[in-house]
Amino acid sequence: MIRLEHVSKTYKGTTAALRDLSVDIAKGEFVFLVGPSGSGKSTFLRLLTKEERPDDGRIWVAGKDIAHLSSWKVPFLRRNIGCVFQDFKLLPNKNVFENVAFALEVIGRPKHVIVSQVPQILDLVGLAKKRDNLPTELSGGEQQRVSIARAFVNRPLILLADEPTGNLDPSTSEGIMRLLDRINRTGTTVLMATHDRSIVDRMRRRVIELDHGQLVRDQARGVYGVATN
Amino acid sequence: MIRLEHVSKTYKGTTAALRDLSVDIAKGEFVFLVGPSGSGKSTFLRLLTKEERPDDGRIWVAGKDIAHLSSWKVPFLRRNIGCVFQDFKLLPNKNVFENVAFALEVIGRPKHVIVSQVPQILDLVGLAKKRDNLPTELSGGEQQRVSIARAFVNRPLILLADEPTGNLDPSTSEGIMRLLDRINRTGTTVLMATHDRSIVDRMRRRVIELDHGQLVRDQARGVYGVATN
Amino acid sequence: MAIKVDYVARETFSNLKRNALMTAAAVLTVAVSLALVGSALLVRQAVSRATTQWKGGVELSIFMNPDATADEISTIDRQVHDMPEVKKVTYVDHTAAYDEFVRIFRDSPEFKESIQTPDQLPPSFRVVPQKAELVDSVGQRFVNGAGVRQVVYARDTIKTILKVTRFVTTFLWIVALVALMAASLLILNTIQLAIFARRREVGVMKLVGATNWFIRVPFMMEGLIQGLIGAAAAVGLMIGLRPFVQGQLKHIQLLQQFFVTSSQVLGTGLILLVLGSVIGAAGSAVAVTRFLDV
Amino acid sequence: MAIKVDYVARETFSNLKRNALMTAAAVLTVAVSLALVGSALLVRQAVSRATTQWKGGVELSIFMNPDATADEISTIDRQVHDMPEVKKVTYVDHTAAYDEFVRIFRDSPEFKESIQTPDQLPPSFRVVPQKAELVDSVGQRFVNGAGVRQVVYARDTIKTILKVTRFVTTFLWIVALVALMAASLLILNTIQLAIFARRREVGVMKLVGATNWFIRVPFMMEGLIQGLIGAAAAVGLMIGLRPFVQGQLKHIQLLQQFFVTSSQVLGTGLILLVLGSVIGAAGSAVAVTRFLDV
Ligand SMILES: Nc1ncnc2c1ncn2[C@@H]1O[C@H](COP(=O)(O)OP(=O)(O)OP(=O)(O)O)[C@@H](O)[C@H]1O
Ligand SMILES: Nc1ncnc2c1ncn2[C@@H]1O[C@H](COP(=O)(O)OP(=O)(O)OP(=O)(O)O)[C@@H](O)[C@H]1O
Ligand SMILES: [Mg+2]
Ligand SMILES: [Mg+2]
Repeated sequence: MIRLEHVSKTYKGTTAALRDLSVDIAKGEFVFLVGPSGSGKSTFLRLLTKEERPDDGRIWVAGKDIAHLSSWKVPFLRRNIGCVFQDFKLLPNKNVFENVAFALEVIGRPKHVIVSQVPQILDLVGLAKKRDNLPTELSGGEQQRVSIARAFVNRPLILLADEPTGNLDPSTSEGIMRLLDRINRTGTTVLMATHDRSIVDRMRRRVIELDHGQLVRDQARGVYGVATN
Repeated sequence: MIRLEHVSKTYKGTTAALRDLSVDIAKGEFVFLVGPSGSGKSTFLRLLTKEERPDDGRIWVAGKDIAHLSSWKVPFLRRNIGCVFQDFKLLPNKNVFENVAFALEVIGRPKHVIVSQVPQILDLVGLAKKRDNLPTELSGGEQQRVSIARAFVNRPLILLADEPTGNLDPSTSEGIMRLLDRINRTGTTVLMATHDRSIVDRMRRRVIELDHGQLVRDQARGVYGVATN
Repeated sequence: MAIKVDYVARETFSNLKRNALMTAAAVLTVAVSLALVGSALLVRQAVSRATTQWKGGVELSIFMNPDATADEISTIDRQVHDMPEVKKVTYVDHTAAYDEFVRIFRDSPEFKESIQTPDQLPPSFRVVPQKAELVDSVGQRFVNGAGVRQVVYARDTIKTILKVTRFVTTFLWIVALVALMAASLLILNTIQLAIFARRREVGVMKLVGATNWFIRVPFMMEGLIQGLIGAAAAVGLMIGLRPFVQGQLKHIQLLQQFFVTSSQVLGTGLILLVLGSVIGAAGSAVAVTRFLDV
Repeated sequence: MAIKVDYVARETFSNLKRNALMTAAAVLTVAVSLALVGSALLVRQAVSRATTQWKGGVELSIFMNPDATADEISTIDRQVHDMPEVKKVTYVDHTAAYDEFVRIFRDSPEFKESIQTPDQLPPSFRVVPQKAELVDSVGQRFVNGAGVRQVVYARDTIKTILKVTRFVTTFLWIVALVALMAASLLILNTIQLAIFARRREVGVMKLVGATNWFIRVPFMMEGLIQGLIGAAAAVGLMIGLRPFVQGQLKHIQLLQQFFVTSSQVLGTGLILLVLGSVIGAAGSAVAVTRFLDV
């Protein structure tokens, strides 16, 4: 489903965000992406949606070589990928309902689908009561959950989640993880960058660890890390 | 140092963000503010800097009744309070160095102080190498650390930190917590909203728990919570 | 993929409402700029009307001999009337010529006294040609006519009027063009800034999988409506101010020809409306495209 | 608390550089708008110069009796020369009057022949008063002078010229004022939008403890510099285009008086520079204040 071959990425002014990274993720897998702050996790995810371009190496997503994807096809690539962004990236002028609905409107879903699916997913993330609030009128964790709802709502083939529980309390986090797990069981490939040791340790899924842009560990049924504290 | 008496706050369209909250925090205390997403933690902190006004009740900060503070004095109140915002609130047009330096410039510190102190604090949060990057050129955790550095740099009387470790890996988090602890030992009152169970449980400081805007627990040497998982 | 009409409509109107400041700014700029362009166009039309009138006033005089026979006079009369290039002919007989002489030299009695009887003055034909340019060719026909003493043209006047007219018209075309360019610049500028303030929004839309056109069309509709409202305001301003300006001009003899008809105002208004919507829509499309490359 | 100069300077210039698009937009708007205002002001000055010239050309004639004695003539001559209201006097003797008569009626031989010798025509004084308004009072002095036959004014001409002049001047004042208002609106508009795009930044500054003036001053400096550059561009445009326009006008006799001196251009330029900086600085201050309430 996702394959990276010798991918490197250097931002101007950075030593290197990713160095010679090769990873292969099969359809239906659930993968945790861990590593210290600034190790390249978000960059990895951004490469998969063509938000950034690699300096070197090749990337396949859903069977397509995205290095050679013409730019008008990029939106269609992105529709197969749900994305929970680390900084949420909500549309500031749209309320909660409209933000989630937007992901469906983009792919041309008819109105009755939107009207039935959006409230359902908002219920699932516990935001049914906030549907008319604008993003600025939400707490940090609520914004994060809107971002999660938007990524889920169109049942994408692949789900990329960048620290989706960073602003959530443990019990809400657990609810979200159960949801992610459920989605994964329906066949969606899930790739989640996280710092939450307890979640990773409890779920025991494949763990890919980055450090300074390099792959330092790729472990099936892994734990967060060997660091002590 | 901080006293709230029967404080209530309702945003339009919210049932209630804070309800009849009374809290007393002495000088030099270290307090964790916990509670589920949307329980009013950020609102609590925003009331202390006059970013929001309470609907009801009275608030004293550093001996001043801030309900009756004339608006031109608000900046001077804020200079006594370091703030780590949940959404970082970095100045998008300034690089890392300038963002941190800004907090010193605002209080009129001379240039040589800025030039000596800012690199020191950037070193402390591990961002010495990123001093010329703009906020958009940083990873989530790096942005969070800039926000922490800015809040620390002018040695405020009070430090408010809204989930300062939400985007940080456990070992960076621990570094930040050690820093907070050190600052607290020099006499600064620290109030930190967090979801990180392991940090709260390890530090064993005073814990104030909110739920739906109400004070449900105020415990000296407390733990994160009684919820199981 | 077809973009749904109800999506575009909803999106456009909620954006117009939510970005009230930017909408106001864009509408204001369009209104001010197009009012400028409109004024330039109208003044140009008024000038061209006035100069046509003035040119129409250009004439030539065919002076007969004071003792020309009635036959000679009627022959010339017939010939002049038969020419298609001639718009208007007036016959000035001895008495009329004397009356005019007296009137002209009312303030200069020393001249007046030099002519004692009407018969001393020659009768003449005042001929107004269809166009100022035809004066020469018309006059040429009669130079050697029987009983004709002399043909007199207002040559210098004609030349000056033609020159001034040509200059003023060119000048006003340039003013209108410059105004149009300035207006376009200002409008595009405003739209650019307004969309710049929303560049992150555009980026997010792209990341969620929206195609370029999906994003662009509501922005274009937004720009079109802003342009239309702005242009309408400009037209309203023009229509509202016309009676006032016209009223001022009425008091001045020289500038009485200087006016525009309602249909000219409406025509210009239509041009402004088209301009406003095209600049608004196209400008938004261009401006938003700058931020679509995510 | 005093705000440090080096902080303001650094802040201002880095903002100008970092917000290149907004800077460009503001500068452009200022330039276009002030060029408009400047043109209106210059045209106004040119018109007022031209009308002064035309008015200066307004004169009266004192006709003597054809048989006035040399003594009578020299008395009048002295009196006219002694009047402070008189700018210029020309004595037209019999011969000169005849020459002029011949010249005027070159195309109308029938009149020419009516006067046979120069002595038939009266000598006269052509008097140009200091101001068009003085024509009446000057003339009045000589109506009953010895040997004076008649005093002739160019009454209608004067009245028309005064009317037209008053109208054109008022009109151009209005145009300049409207242009100034439109320009101010557009400039404020642009600044407002540019600062709107940075409202979050302003909010963050406040939250970090910055006072209102600490935030406002760099924005004002920014606006001032944008206004100054924009105004300079407008002035440059005006100076650059002047030779061209002047060159065009030279070809037309009627409009030869229609020009502005370099010092007028410079004076207007100075006005524009002051206007640009004031609008820029004040506009920024006002615009930023809207977002200071955090
Ligand atoms: N646009 C950019 N320009 C320059 N450098 C960048 C940019 N984006 C990221 N970087 C740098 O690249 C490195 C990797 O960033 P990335 O966001 O991938 O880290 P991360 O693993 O997601 O970190 P975190 O856990 O803190 O979110 C960091 O050192 C960061 O400073
Ligand atoms: N500007 C606002 N307008 C309307 N409602 C708001 C606004 N800000 C916060 N709220 C609501 O007030 C409640 C408390 O918000 P607050 O940000 O204090 O929560 P929190 O405890 O910080 O949550 P989190 O842990 O998710 O950050 C939430 O229900 C939120 O939706
Ligand atoms: Mg990241
Ligand atoms: Mg919060």
